[in-house]
Amino acid sequence: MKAKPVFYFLGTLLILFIVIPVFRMIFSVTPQEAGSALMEKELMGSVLLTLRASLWATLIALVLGIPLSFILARHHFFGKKVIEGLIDIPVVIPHTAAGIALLMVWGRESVFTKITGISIPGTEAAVSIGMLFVSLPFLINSVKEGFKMIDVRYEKTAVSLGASPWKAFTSVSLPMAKKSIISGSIMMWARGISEFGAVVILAYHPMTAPVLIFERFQNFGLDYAAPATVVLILITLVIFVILRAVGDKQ
Amino acid sequence: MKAKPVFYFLGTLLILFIVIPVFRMIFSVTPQEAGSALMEKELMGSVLLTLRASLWATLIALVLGIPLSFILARHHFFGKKVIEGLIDIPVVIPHTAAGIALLMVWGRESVFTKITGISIPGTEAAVSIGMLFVSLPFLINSVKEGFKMIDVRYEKTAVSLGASPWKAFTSVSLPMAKKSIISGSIMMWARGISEFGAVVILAYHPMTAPVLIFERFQNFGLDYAAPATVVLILITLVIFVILRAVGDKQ
Amino acid sequence: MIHLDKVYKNYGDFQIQDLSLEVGTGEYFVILGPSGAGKTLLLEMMAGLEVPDSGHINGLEKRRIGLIYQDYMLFPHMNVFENIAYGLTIRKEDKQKINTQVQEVSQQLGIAGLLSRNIHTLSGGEKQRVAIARAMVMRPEVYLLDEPTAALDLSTKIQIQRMILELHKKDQPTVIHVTHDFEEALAMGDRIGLLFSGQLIQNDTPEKVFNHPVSKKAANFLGYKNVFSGRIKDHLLNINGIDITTPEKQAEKAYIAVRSNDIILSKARLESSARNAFSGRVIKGIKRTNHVEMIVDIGVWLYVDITYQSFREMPLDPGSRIWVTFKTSAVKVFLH
Amino acid sequence: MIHLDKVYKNYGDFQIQDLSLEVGTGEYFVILGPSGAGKTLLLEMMAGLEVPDSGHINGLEKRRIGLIYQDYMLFPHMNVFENIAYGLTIRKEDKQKINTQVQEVSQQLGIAGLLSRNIHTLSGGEKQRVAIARAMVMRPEVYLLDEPTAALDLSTKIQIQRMILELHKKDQPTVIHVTHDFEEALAMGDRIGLLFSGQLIQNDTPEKVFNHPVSKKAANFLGYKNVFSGRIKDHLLNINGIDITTPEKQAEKAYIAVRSNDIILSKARLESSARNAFSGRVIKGIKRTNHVEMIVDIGVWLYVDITYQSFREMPLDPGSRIWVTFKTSAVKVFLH
Amino acid sequence: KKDKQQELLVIHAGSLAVPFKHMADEFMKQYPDITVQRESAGSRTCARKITELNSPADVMASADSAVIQTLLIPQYADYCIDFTTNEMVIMHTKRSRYSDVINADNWSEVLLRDDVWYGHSDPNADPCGYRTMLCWKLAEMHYEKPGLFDELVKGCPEKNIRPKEVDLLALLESGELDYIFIYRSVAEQHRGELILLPDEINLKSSEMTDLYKQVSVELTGKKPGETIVRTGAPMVYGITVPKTAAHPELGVKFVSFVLSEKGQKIMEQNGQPEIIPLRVDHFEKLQKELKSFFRKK
Ligand SMILES: Nc1ncnc2c1ncn2[C@@H]1O[C@H](COP(=O)(O)OP(=O)(O)OP(=O)(O)O)[C@@H](O)[C@H]1O
Ligand SMILES: Nc1ncnc2c1ncn2[C@@H]1O[C@H](COP(=O)(O)OP(=O)(O)OP(=O)(O)O)[C@@H](O)[C@H]1O
Ligand SMILES: [Mg+2]
Ligand SMILES: [Mg+2]
Repeated sequence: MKAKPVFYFLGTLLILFIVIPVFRMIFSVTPQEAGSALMEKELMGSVLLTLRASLWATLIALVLGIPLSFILARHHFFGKKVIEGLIDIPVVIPHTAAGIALLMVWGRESVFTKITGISIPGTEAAVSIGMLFVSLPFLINSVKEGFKMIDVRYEKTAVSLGASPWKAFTSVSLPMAKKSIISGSIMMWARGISEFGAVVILAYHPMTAPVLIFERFQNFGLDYAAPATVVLILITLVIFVILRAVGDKQ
Repeated sequence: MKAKPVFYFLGTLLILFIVIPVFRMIFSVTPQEAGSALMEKELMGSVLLTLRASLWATLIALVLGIPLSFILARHHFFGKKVIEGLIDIPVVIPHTAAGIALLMVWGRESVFTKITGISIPGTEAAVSIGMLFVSLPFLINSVKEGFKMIDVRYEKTAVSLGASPWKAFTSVSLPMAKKSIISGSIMMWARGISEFGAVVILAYHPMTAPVLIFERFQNFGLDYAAPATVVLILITLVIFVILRAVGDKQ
Repeated sequence: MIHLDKVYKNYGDFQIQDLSLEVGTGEYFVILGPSGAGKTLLLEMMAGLEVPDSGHINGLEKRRIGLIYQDYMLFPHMNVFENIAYGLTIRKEDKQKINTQVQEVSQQLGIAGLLSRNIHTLSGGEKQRVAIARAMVMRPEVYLLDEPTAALDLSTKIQIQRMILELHKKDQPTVIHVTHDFEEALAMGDRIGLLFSGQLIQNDTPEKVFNHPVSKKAANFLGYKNVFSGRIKDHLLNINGIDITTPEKQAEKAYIAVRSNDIILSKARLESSARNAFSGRVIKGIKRTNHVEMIVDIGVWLYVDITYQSFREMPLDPGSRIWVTFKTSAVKVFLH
Repeated sequence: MIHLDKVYKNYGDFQIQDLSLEVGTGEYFVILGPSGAGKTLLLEMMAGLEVPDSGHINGLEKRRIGLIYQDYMLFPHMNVFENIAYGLTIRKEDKQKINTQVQEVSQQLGIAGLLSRNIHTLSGGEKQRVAIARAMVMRPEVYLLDEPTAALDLSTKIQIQRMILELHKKDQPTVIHVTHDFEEALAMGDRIGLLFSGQLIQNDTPEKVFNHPVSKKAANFLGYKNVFSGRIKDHLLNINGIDITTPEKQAEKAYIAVRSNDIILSKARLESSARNAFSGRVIKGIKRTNHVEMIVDIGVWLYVDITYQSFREMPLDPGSRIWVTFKTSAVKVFLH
Repeated sequence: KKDKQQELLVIHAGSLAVPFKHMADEFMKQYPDITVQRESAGSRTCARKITELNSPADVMASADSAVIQTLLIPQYADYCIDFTTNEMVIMHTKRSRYSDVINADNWSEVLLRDDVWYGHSDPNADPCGYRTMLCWKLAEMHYEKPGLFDELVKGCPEKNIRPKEVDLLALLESGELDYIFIYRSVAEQHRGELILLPDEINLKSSEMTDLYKQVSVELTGKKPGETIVRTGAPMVYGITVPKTAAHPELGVKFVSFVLSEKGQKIMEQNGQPEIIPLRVDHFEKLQKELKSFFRKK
């Protein structure tokens, strides 16, 4: 079906709304500046850290979250609505508040630290925890919708062909939900990368890219923060487009 | 199909990961404190402002974003992957950077203000713009997936029954995608509510709830920030659960 | 043996009503019923996908079940080969063996050329054959088939029916086969259960089911074209002035049905023991592939199937006078 | 008039090949073909849902088209009434009128009781009837029907076929009806196009299509059960030692086909003009609803359909000796 | 060798970010087995991190020694060393309206022009904010323009106020604001254009303590509803080793370094000259190593 011209018009408005600020920022940086930012060890280190920590968060969320999504998609039980509501809380909770709440649980005074003796804040683990918390709902919801779309009879068919429920899950449900899982993971990963508020409270160091950008901006102004921002945007954008392309191929 | 116990175990871990920090925060506040926070004009004013501004952002995103999502779901054209990547940028861009980028475009020096003479920063409109920018991708992606799931032949059938393409869109595509639209809107709205970084640069006043909470924390400490946080969480949680329940009924 | 005991399930507008049924091991049981009778729902309960509100289903636990859905349920993320091989792969058979067995089954079903195809490129009929192959390759003890030939053209259909029958003869699995096609039921079933609006109204051999329908509705559904109602008195039912002799002696209100191929047409009155002989006028003849369907007015319209040969030999132009004869025993009587 | 001119479309493994076709206004045209022949794809092109790679389709622009999909495409967010009323609502008819028309159509189709139902609670057959109703209520100029009765049981099917025919007689819309059921094609079409593997191999009246199949494949598909191949010399084709007289004089390799109801069984040799008369032995008889299918061994196996009456009157137990007769003109010959 | 590496955590006001970066680099040169980690935030947030978020910071440096005095002492810290100063300036860019005409004398007149927008940080959230208020009050006295303070307040709508200096900088750099009131150190680090104000109003000079004392502003207190009064005083940066420090001995080392000649030189290079003489409250609670800096003077 052909979309009407007005659709194109409205859609273009929205794209411009996003693209103009981004491009203004990108073009405020000269290629030389961007190039030297790319060479800069501290910046690249923190960009890599950011990508890595968010990847960890996403992987943890996949391992723990896919089963949860599956349960939420397939089972009806008392209080399910409440659990779904709870899972959405990190989306609404102000990021600073999220950081504080996490610090209460994972901080120096927490039961966790008291028992294990391991201090989380200020480590890469803390960064991942902050990212995990704020971006988890995006993965869970996407994967849940993916599972919901699969006719339960596919799984039943697998079972009738001798598969154990576990095998039916891995060989049928999981691959059939692959697209949702991939796109949910990408969103979660991306959301994790951008997080500042919660992460900065849990771990100022090691410095993630958003924290570094913030610090540069605070100390030296826009001229120094912009190249770092542009580098982060470009790197993640490239990874994004590649991931999406791979995801769509599947 | 019955999920295996290990699924429940993993799922429970994840729920605890979210719930424990949230509950620690909630239970650090006495009912009296929460009650008096509810009575407090300044706080409730900023909570209402937050809900309202995010609602505006969501409504704008719906009007402009549904057509865009439809185009992206239905049409294949050169550069589509790039446009989809651009739409995802706000997810990855650090929030402070987003705020600065927006200020460049919507500020006093912007073409917009020069033409219209309207100054945006520091107004409720600015709050909405900040929220719109950071949370837009969540709506677009959800609605796009929704449209993709609709067999194009439903629309063709409608056209063969005499509907104009526009009518086919409103009477078939739109209601069939309703669930995705509703759940995308809820996510976007929630994401908008929690935004701090981008909003605080565009508008410190009027104060949104996350800004107010941050300010309270900074000036008066946790004891004063926590009740406000809890009130915000509880109010949005209740609205959330209700909206989701309504959305699922549809 | 599979045993359903007073199975009841409420779906709001529709109920499966206290359905009891026994299917012997190795039996070929056909559940026959019109669209919307609840066939699919019943099969889903037997497969354990739906749990009855009350009643029990025994004999299907821990049996290898080959379930074939009306809408195939082929795994869209696997190609045809992988779909068919699925069960064997799960069973961890070795690759060589899987290959051989898949090849064999798909040859049998005429889909050997499709093995590397994506599911979404298959036509409806191709999909159905893949679904059959996927179950068949597992050699299940019980087949649950939901209209396994509905999407196939006649020659493929016959071919597949034959294949299923051969399979049944060879391995003797229990088969529960759901269909709305009474030709198929007649050709395939050891026994037929007739399902109408969630109720099993008859459960008997094909012969009995076809020759002794239990109600007007059943007769209609089973292809009886001549169905009339009236009052029976002294073995006679009068409609529009003609008296039809029936096996039933007396009934205030009854239905009668006569198969269109139990009626004989002749130029002159036949001297025979058949009690029902009427003179009529040809309305028209409709050519079918295997026979000609004649409509004859004897006061009421009667449908009579004759061979092309007879059609050519008799003067059957519209308007011609003709005699119609059928035996009393060909008249089936039911009260509702 | 609808005109397809050398329509070509490539789907990778499958092609619609330079298909040309004309369908007159008001004509009832049936596209008949086995599963996977490309019937749905062809219909989709005619409906404008797919654009040919080359060639043209004319005569469908700006006509009111009633499209009925094989898989219904009922709007899941509307109930049955709203689905049927959809087109009328779009046309902004007044409520009273919509109500009347929907009621009328759904009465005709036997779905009046379902009007307030949700689509997902309908059985396959019910869905199909709703889809037909939704198109019918718009009184389209051209119907494109994709296997409109495939999911229906026989009596419902016949009822709907009759309804579509009546509709066609009354309003004279052009109908393009896709099916794999040759009984349906024969009963309904003014003309039949035979589609095999994306090619239109025959386009003729039903009579011609059935009595003069153009190839062995077509004959098989059209229900010819007796198909043999061999070399024809002086009108004789020899298989397993018997000589069958054919209308064709000479052919290096040819196929012949004989309909099972063009063959007559008799106790003694018939004195007739029929050239083909063979003595054989009964293998077995298979009871069908309308006839008995006899298998007779005359050197090759022949399938012969006879009436139940003849079956009862003749000694046809397995092993009995019997005579088989058919005319030379009943022998269809084709070279591929 | 790596595991011998000790980590020293310094929390400091945002305005100290640049000098403290140098400081940390030099410090690590001197003590190669110590790694310095810095976190910068608003001075009050820094304090909150220690009091409420259990930060194990070893050093806390505030842009206002009052923050340490009121929020940390006595529970979380024993003393506060005043170690450097700063001054209020007006920062602008070349694009700012009338940037070619504005100077230390006519600034108030230029700022009050209709098309000129200026801003400051939130007095309740940021010391830089209330110092701006004090600065305006002093200007009213100094230029003898009664009502100037009120006019300046009126001329700066709420939307031009941001919680921290850094947010303010975003507004300036994006052209949203023409002028902002900010610390000289920050302005110089950001390489902005700046207008130096007379000592009578810039809150730098210790000699003018008595003059500064004459003005005051009311701020929100420790609880909402409560107010506290801030009286004008020379700008003094405080530093301390919190009692909750994970490695107090390292903290003391770092503070010693800051107070040393080398450290003070770094401060001076960044526009923040040392206070002479150094002052401390609760001298008796100072660690041994630190006491020496005071005995000397
Ligand atoms: N979830 C449901 N809620 C209410 N009614 C339902 C539901 N599912 C099915 N039905 C109704 O139950 C009846 C039986 O449905 P079922 O699918 O078993 O029919 P069927 O015999 O398989 O028909 P067909 O031959 O058309 O597939 C139908 O009238 C259908 O509308
Ligand atoms: N997108 C596609 N790519 C490749 N092959 C396709 C595609 N769509 C359909 N086909 C193939 O084209 C052929 C014709 O398909 P089509 O659906 O038209 O068959 P049909 O005649 O309608 O069969 P049925 O009666 O089973 O519905 C089939 O072999 C099918 O596998
Ligand atoms: Mg069914
Ligand atoms: Mg088809």
